[in-house]
Amino acid sequence: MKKIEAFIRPERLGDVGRALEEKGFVSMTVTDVEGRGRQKGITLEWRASEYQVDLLPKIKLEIIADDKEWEKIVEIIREAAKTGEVGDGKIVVYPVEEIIRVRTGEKGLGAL
Amino acid sequence: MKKIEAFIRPERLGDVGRALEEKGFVSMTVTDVEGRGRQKGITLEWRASEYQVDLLPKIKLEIIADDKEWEKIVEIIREAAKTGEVGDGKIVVYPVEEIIRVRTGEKGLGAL
Amino acid sequence: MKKIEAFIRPERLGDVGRALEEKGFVSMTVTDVEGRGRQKGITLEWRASEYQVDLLPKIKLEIIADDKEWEKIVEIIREAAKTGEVGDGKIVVYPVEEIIRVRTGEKGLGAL
Amino acid sequence: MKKRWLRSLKPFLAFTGGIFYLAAASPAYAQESSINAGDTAWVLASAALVLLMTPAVGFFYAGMVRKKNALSTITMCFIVAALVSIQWVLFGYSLSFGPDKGGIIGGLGWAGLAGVGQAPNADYAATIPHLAFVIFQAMFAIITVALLVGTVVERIKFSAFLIFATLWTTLVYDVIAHWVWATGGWLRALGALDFAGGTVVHVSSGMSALALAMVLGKRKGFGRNTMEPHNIPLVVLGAGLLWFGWFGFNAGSALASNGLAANAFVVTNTAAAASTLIWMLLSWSHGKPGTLGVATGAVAGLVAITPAAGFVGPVAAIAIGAGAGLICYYAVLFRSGRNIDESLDVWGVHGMGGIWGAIATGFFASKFINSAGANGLLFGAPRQLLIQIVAVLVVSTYSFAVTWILAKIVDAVVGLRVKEQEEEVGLDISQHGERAYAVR
Amino acid sequence: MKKRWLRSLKPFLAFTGGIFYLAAASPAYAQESSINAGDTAWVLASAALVLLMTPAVGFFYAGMVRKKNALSTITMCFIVAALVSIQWVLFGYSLSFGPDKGGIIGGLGWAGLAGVGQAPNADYAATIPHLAFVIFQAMFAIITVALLVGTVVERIKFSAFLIFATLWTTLVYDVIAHWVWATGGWLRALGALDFAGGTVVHVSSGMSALALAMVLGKRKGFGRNTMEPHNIPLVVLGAGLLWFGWFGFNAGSALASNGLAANAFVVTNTAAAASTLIWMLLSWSHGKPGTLGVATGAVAGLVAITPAAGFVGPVAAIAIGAGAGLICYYAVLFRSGRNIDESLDVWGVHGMGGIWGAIATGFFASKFINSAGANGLLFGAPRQLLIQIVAVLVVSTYSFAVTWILAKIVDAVVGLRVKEQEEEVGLDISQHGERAYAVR
Amino acid sequence: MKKRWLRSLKPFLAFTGGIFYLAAASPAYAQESSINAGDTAWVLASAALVLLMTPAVGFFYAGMVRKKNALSTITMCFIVAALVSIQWVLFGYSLSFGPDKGGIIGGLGWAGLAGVGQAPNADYAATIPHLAFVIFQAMFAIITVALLVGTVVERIKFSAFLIFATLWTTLVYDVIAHWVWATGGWLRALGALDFAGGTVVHVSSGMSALALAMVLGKRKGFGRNTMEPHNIPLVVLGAGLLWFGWFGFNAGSALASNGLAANAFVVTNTAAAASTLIWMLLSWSHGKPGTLGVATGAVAGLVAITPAAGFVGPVAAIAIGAGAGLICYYAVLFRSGRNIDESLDVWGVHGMGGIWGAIATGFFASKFINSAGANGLLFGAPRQLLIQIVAVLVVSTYSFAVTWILAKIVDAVVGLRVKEQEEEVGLDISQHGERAYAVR
Ligand SMILES: Nc1ncnc2c1ncn2[C@@H]1O[C@H](COP(=O)(O)OP(=O)(O)O)[C@@H](O)[C@H]1O
Ligand SMILES: Nc1ncnc2c1ncn2[C@@H]1O[C@H](COP(=O)(O)OP(=O)(O)O)[C@@H](O)[C@H]1O
Ligand SMILES: Nc1ncnc2c1ncn2[C@@H]1O[C@H](COP(=O)(O)OP(=O)(O)O)[C@@H](O)[C@H]1O
Repeated sequence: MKKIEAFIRPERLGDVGRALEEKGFVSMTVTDVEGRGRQKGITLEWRASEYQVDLLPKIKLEIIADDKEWEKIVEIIREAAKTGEVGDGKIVVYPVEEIIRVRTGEKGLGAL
Repeated sequence: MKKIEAFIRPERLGDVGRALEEKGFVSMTVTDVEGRGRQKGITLEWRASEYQVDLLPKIKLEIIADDKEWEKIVEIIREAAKTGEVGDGKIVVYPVEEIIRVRTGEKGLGAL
Repeated sequence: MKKIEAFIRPERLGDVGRALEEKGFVSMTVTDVEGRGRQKGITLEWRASEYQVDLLPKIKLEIIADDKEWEKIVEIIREAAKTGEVGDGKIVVYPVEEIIRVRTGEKGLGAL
Repeated sequence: MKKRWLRSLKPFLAFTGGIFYLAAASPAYAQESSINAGDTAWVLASAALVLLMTPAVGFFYAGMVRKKNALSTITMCFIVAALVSIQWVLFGYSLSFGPDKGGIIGGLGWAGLAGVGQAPNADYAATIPHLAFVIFQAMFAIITVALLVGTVVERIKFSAFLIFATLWTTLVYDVIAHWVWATGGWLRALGALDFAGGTVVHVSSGMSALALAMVLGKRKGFGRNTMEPHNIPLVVLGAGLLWFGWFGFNAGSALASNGLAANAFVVTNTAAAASTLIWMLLSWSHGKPGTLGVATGAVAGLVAITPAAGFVGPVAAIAIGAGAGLICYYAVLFRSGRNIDESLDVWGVHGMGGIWGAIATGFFASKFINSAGANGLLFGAPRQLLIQIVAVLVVSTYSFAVTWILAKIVDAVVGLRVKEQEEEVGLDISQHGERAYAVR
Repeated sequence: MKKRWLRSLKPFLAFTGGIFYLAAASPAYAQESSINAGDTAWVLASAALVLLMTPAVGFFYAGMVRKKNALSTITMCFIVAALVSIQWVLFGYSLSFGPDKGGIIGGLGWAGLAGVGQAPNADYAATIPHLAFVIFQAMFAIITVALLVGTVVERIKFSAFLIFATLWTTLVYDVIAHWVWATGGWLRALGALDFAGGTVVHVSSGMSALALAMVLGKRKGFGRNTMEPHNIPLVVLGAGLLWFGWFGFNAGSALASNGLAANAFVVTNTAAAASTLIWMLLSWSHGKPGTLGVATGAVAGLVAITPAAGFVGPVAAIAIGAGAGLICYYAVLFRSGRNIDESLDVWGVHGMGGIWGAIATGFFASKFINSAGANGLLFGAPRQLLIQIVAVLVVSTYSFAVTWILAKIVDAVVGLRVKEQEEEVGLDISQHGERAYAVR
Repeated sequence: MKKRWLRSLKPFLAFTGGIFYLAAASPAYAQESSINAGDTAWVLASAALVLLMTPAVGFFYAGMVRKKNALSTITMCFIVAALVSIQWVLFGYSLSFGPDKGGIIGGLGWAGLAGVGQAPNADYAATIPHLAFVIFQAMFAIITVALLVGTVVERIKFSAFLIFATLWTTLVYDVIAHWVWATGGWLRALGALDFAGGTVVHVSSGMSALALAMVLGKRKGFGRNTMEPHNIPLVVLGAGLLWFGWFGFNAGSALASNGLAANAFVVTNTAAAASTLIWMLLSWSHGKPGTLGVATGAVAGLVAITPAAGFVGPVAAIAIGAGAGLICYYAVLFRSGRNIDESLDVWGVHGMGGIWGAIATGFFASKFINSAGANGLLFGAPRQLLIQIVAVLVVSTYSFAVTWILAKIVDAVVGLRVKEQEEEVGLDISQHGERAYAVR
């Protein structure tokens, strides 16, 4: 089992969510985060002057996925999240040791 | 060492926190997230009409635990978080390579 | 590749971010979380009385790093985040299996 | 789907216009000879100010509950404004101020505001349109019912609240308003002084809140889970608007734009200030001077000066305000030590503050300030103090008892509380199908 | 950098003071003999109340959009207050109320408020300073333009909005205000009744909103992405302040502090209450009684009573309010079923509410209430109903058509919409360089 | 626990009522013959409007600080309302307006408002109760002190602020108010014009803010850490309520409900609008037209018209407003380029706006507008301009110097700043034991 973690643009969340759902991958968890990377920060207004903010709002998507499916999911996310401009983000994959469904106590694949 | 990540209902947080504390597991980190899965979304009101929201508020609990204790912790969380209805969530376990306490620089078990 | 996850005090975020940037490690993701551990909770006022809150605001920093650099990064964070008082937090390191840049599809080191 | 009974209302609603219209066919003709434009301007402005106090109470309370119940709290206050406004026009005003029946209640002669028009009613206010008096008083009825929201937050069923609120307005508020303020009302005849509603508004809502909390029971997790106020700036917004609106409440109660109104305005501000400072000092001596405490202190001072505003001067106002800070602080502290979930301390602040104010009026009232008033103990008239105490006891007992009975009845018939799971998810979702704040 | 044209304005601005001053050199001298202080107090207080309605609309609307467009929504309303205030002083007041040109428009005789001073103008209000009338009316022009914000949120270019708003105020609002309210205006001469702006304010903005939304097009993701209201307590703050301010709007329109003002005050409150309750019941019958619905219901009732406030009594107000709840509820429901992104239902609430109110005035108006008014159908004058319908049709057609044309022109010249990516990121960042709420 | 000195106050507090009462024993008797109800209605309504400006300033400022200091900012403003209200009744009013001592200060003859009652005081306002004048003026003292909060946010110790505020009100505000406004005050005798507080309120607070910021020092991380405004809708709420309240501030300063009040009302609105538009254009030419900028522009215009409101007409108001936008914009830009942490630009907006307004009054003032005023340079009286400049210099110097000294003393005795760690955690937790917003 794998955990897929994607850092994406907030404005792509709608499309990514829909794309996943259409392909049958409904389950996911979403967190509002802030990030910095290659994309440069934004300039904000303060009354008569301006200032820089380097942390930009991003969305973190977490999906626990079967070993057979994670590559497909990564691809769906990548396509739906892509704008082609710096700041589109990363998708990271981690090993999972165990997963348990709270409601039933099922473990492993059965818990997904 | 393991990392336990639990996605639970917000209204169970109080009980889960208390249950863990009673058994001596105080340390944890809590994040407000949104999730979707088998549980269907909710219908919300908009003036005269209604609309669907598929992301529901959930709580993510993160606990770094000793190899010997993680199973106990998972069990405590599962019991306290359970309502028996769809949407109770999952508990996921990951491998940890290293842990360091910022204050002292201690590593491994000593950092917990 | 590794993932570094640091739970630090909110008021140290500015210094930690600057320290990392100065050493060339710009990329990171930041989440507002709450935590409890050895540090005791705070007492808050309610009109004429008081109550205890055990979850304190913390910041979670996530950085995906090259196998060769993660130790340096951990050290920078540790130094900048440290106050010496209980509650400074932990830094945890996890294995990463894969990383993909959304914009280009590059994988591994090239995606960083 | 399931709410077929509501659907069946629709034809009835369509019919309503027709029926009601008949009653309006002969509204009172305007005879403006004795109307004073300045007095009218002040009373209308005051009525607007008092209306604003109802959303203000909504914000004040909503900021103190958990996020998941914020809308529920605000909406109950907002809907009270609508509900009581209609009740008032249909029969509430008539019950309260209409032709007296034995000192106990007004008759239905003014139901639908029949015969109530643009000309003044000299019994109540000789220099303003009768309708101006009607609407000024309407705002008092509204705010009193809205105060009760503070005791039922986070667990009451919305439908049950609507039913309870309608009954309470009619059987508690209208009755007490008649006793204390109406021509012929028996407490007024006894000589009880209540300039702007210390007993009618605050003692009645405060004591009722206690009874209601006892019948309703504690919130799930009360005393165990943290119940952090979710938005304290919203509480201060409420408190700020309340302070602002209270000038209409108290100085508007002069029903004229004169020296007495100015006096009421000054003492209102002074008592609020004194109480705020005392609350700050007391909470500092026990811990830290919190924002919630300061805002609550201001409200306590405003409550306590309410019955006295037209009878005492600025220095007495300092004493009354300081006393309010002291008494309400310890009342709230006392309550939070008990196992009673009178959630937002309507009893501690309005009940105890109102009692203190009503009794203090019996001490400090002076004919120097208001020749149409009376002297209190300090001006050599201990009898007035006694009358004030009687009024407090009567109003307290009546409102506590009737509220208890009403609450028990509503609970038996429709059930006062939401289901346990609805309470856990929060009333915003479960009762109103909404979330106060979207995630993004 | 790029905005050199703006920079080049600076010397011009420096020059402005000098030029304008000349016009002010001989302001009207104060002749206060006929001024009534009470009437003036009420109209000034009312003008302040109506000013507050513009930020209130800003909060009401901003709470309903997504977080990323909150500031944009508020700022458009706020800047309208500034823009229209200046337009009004420079020429707007003169176009609206200045010396009549053939019943169609006012002349420029009062441009720069030349000759408009502290003495009353008996044509409009004999007992208050002419300047008090000017500023009271200014607030109406402002709020009407601010209402249009509700239809363009989340996608309009800020610069295009400013241009459109200036044109619209001049070519739509000022013209209709002249027709209906100015001495010599042709709809006024026809006998159309509009006490406080049912047609001038609400029908005009509501129908214009529809045209504007059709030219502007749908928000990206409309009907597909969730567009959750981001802060409903902010919506209620707006609604609460609107209810409060509306007393100035309607009762201030008596332009005096008298029985008629009191009547307008009472019916305003009553209609708002009735509409709120009906909306609550209807939405309950279809689902749950939401906060947004209740707040919208209140506004619908306030809209509908606006043209009628000085001509009907409290029982008719219940009928008008209840009708508003019913009609606007179904209008909003109808619109949300179409594919038109008239985003915050300015048409459904203000347009349809205003039409209902204007027509209902033709039913319920009575000389018992206002001897300077007229009788409606129910008092035996079917002709008045016909006149009201004509006024509604004229105002609807004119405002829809002119708005459509203006919107098309502005779109062609500067482009109405932001770029797609700007819309996705949100207007707060892209148009104003700000975020409504910081993360920490 | 540790605050035993506070505890020891309690018996004293209990005693207070008794003592104070004596002073109230013979309040002024009501002689209402000369009271005009309309004037009184307007002044009372205005006093309520000005009171609202203090929480409004709290919201305006609080929205601009970081989340962790939001409550601290609001609470300082709120507590100022309480503190200064009591100071005013006890001795502040007497120092400011009481029987003159050599043009410098009022005597203590009116301490505790002894002899100040419901009858008018013809020296200040012949047609309203003396108490109405007292409370209207009280609100000015309060708001002036509240303005200072903008310069000390995010780092001042709450206890030190309370001490400083009490001293400043007494030694700076009361003194300057006496000089400029009291019968016998030396600047008034000199002929300085200040209709509603350009020098007394804005120059004094603006220049004091600068001195205070210099003594207090910069916030930790100033110029290094991002200090993003945490809630801009809250800022707009503040600005909206300020605009609303300012009608009371300026038009209420006519102390009557007449043509002059209407004039003040119109020019207030016009100047605010002009300044808003100029600020928008200037910030657009440098970047984007932000919400904070627009809101700040409005306040700058309101500040600048304050001293002039009763002496100039609407076209001059456009010039004054536009000038304010220009001057304050560059003042704020200038300050943000320096290394001075005058955090929320009280100097840039109120100081410089007030100076501009006071001087502009010397240009544009005209007896056409106010026969009891004076002519300015443009009406052939250069001397008035000179007097205005003298007044500005005197008030600036006095307030800067005395503030500096007071700040140094308070710093030496109790320490002005919180500990470094308290500053990092935020003043809400460290000073008030609260968090503005709960997580859930
Ligand atoms: N090394 C990293 N560790 C953690 N988060 C990262 C890292 N690199 C990027 N991110 C996240 O991805 C977002 C986009 O990355 P960025 O480098 O700006 O763009 P791109 O991926 O297109 O090159 C960042 O804002 C941050 O949230
Ligand atoms: N595969 C997954 N990846 C990430 N998060 C998940 C996954 N499945 C479930 N979750 C999280 O757990 C929550 C509850 O899951 P759900 O499937 O609705 O209920 P249940 O676990 O009872 O079957 C979801 O809202 C989501 O936050
Ligand atoms: N075992 C753990 N699992 C997850 N988070 C932890 C754990 N221990 C500590 N934390 C996080 O680190 C923060 C600081 O830890 P704490 O034990 O209070 O201080 P210290 O690390 O200085 O001993 C906590 O508030 C929590 O967010």
